[in-house]
Amino acid sequence: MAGFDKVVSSYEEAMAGLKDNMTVIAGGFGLCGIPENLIREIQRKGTKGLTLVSNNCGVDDFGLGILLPNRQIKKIIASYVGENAEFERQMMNGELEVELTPQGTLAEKMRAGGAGIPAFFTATGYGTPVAEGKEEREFDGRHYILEPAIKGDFAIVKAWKADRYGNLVFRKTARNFNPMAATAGKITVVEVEEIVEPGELDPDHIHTPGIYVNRLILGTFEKRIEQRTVRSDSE
Amino acid sequence: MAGFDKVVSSYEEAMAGLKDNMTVIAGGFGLCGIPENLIREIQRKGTKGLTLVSNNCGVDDFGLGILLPNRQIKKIIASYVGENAEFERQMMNGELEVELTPQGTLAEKMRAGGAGIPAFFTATGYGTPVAEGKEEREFDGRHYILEPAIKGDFAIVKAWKADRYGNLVFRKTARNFNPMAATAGKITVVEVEEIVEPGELDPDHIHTPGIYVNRLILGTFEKRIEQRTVRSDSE
Amino acid sequence: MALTREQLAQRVAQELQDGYYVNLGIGIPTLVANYIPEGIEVMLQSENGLLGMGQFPTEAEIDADLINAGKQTVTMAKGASIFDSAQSFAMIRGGHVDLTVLGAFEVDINGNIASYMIPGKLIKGMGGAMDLVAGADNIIVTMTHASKHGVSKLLSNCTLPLTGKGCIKRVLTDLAFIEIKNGKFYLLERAPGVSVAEIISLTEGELVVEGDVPEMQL
Amino acid sequence: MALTREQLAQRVAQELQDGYYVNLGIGIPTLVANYIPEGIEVMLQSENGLLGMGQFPTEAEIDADLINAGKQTVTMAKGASIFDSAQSFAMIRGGHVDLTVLGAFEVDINGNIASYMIPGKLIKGMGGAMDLVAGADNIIVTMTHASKHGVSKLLSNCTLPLTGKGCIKRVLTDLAFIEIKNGKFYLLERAPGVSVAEIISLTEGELVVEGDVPEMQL
Repeated sequence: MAGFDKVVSSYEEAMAGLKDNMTVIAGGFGLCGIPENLIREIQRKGTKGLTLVSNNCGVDDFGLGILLPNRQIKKIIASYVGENAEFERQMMNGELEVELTPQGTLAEKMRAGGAGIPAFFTATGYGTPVAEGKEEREFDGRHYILEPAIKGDFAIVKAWKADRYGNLVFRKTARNFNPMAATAGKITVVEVEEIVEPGELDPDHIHTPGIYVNRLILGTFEKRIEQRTVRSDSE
Repeated sequence: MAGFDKVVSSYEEAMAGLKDNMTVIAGGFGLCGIPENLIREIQRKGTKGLTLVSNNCGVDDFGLGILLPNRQIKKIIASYVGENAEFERQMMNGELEVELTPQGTLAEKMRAGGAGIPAFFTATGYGTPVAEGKEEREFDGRHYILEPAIKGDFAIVKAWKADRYGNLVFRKTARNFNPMAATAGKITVVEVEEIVEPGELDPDHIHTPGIYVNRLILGTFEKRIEQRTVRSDSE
Repeated sequence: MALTREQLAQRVAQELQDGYYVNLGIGIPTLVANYIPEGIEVMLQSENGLLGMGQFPTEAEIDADLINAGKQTVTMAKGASIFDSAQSFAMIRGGHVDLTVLGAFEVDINGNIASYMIPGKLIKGMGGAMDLVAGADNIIVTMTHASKHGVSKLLSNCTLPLTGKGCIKRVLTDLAFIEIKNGKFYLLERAPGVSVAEIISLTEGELVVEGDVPEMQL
Repeated sequence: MALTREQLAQRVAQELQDGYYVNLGIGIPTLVANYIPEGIEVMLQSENGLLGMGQFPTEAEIDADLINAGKQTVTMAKGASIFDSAQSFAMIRGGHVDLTVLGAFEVDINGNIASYMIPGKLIKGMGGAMDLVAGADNIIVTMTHASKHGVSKLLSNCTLPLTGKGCIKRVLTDLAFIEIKNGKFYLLERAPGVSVAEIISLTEGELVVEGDVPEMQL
């Protein structure tokens, strides 16, 4: 790996250096746009005591949910969880710490973490359990709370295409939290469906510049669908 | 104009409602990507007492500089100014108020204004004249200052292409401050080089979604170059 | 007669205006999309990063990379745009969405709303609901007026953990359309065949009834 | 002999490492791009929204929509990306740029830098300089060691309004390469043919000279 070539050849190499008790920020919304193979590599490594930052926590046998049976997650910061039984069991038993965070605040916290903003004010959560212990302040007659940024030791990201320099393009709503996650990791690891040569992506269409990306790996994806809703062809 | 069609047919219509003493946020960096015709329309209208928010203030006879001779600008919030003589004269005489703001802080203030964030902490400007009168706070041993957001009564924006719904695509470094400006105006007016039908722009490549855009007009542009630097063909 | 889910959606749909950008929550609010009045165009915002949500896909169109905030497979309408979650919530929190429709467990006379958590029972999280109620000026809450056991959900004070404080101005229940102002509920409309007396009896918070209260037109 | 502008750029270029993302300020820093060592690739960030700045365009290539932070027409290098100003400064302020090189009027022993304003004389603004010095860990300031009249610019305390406080660790002047730590200047290297005594005489802030000070290799 020389210069700006970020491509690594194995998932082991991709997640090298991940250690117990680290914080990992993951892209994805539900099961859409999740770094499914990077998550599997974390499962395989058996790293424990992790703090996960992700909008959701997957389902029983897919996504971040697969890190639950072996108790690899100590804490999760998420907006919506509990789509699986093991999650609820661990949460109810106090084996898993859950910090519920409004979805927009979560996205903004990741962005702030990557952008050198240690904290920002938001109206979201004012007067709710989310505001507990946080500074409140009025601006122009409206109430806001101060939210701190989030940074991760690792960020794990799923993109559609990348060039070898780590410039990323996302596809449809699989974009979601991935661009913010990519900015907020000390080490940002990205898995993609296709890797092209530098210069092949239109510079105006790059969603995440390669400066945020440390490692890049080509993967194959199951892309499981959570709610398969269809209309009949005749409608 | 029905539904989501944002297209207006005259510059007069585009800037209708602009009144004395309003705040106008303008996209552009130097003379690149500036809404040159919308600025000319403000000149033509003769609106006075304006607070302008823009990275720069144009040159003597192009860009925001053309609003100076008639004393239309009361105050400018910018990171780098004074590329023209009339600007310096008015500033030195106290006829023009100048609030120098670091470039990154300026971009972030516009974004915050559009995103419902009333204020954020940044390390930029700590310990400098920019910090005067602002709250200072330490996070993790580093010093930061609290910067308020900026909103405008109008935002004036230059994009490359748009569909009739106001979805915008920018071209090369003419993007600069335009996407943030677009989010921060109560009324956001955009001029473009080409208008296409909805559905013709790839949804994954839209830089600014139409929800931020109130009025759209097709223009022709001089695109003056400030520093024409070239290499010889043989290099 | 209490409104059905479909009738609730129908009544909400009457509040739509041409050119509105609308965020519809999960459940009854989602149904509003089925009752958009003739001659009116709205664009649906889905907070996972889609403006211009279309109908469900055909089998052939299904795309795992294209879902809505309810995690359902969807399509894109003409003129749709895709963006990341920070941009999506910049729209929502910056007040750019014209109308937000969402469900609730309870609302109260101060415009407080509880909709995301029942301690000890339902702790799945607030998703985007706290952002939606804090960011929007124009919100319609849809809910049942009271529990099956006749316990009012329109209260003097919410009893459940709040989703937002002082942010709700309009509530459509299966019995009534209500405005919240000055620390009181105001009865605007009643469901067809539902009496004012019944609404009063099922409203725990102070309810103001002024003059004849019209029936909803559906 | 004091270093020329080109030699200053050459010495800075020796600090480049393969794979570095670099922001070069206007003036001498810009020249660094001409001395990138063999076998090393760097990408130049231009804070107006371009990562991967290329060389100047030919007459035929000139594009008014493609300029750098100095407002000069430029081209894009292979693998370049374009982004808006908020994203550009997220990179800078978030500490993602590996090396920043910029000029200054004064620096002092506490790592303070003054580079943007001479009250009553030059009030054009800080542009991106305050963001660059606050956001980067790895900064090299290039400047002349003293004025034409022999007035030192390496001070105990900056006299001009600050661009940043406590953020400068390395300064390359036309006479010396200096590190700032523990509230002192440390002399690392001297320009070829420049004596330690001369550097001491032109440095107002406390200067530590340890052992033999090597000459710069250019």
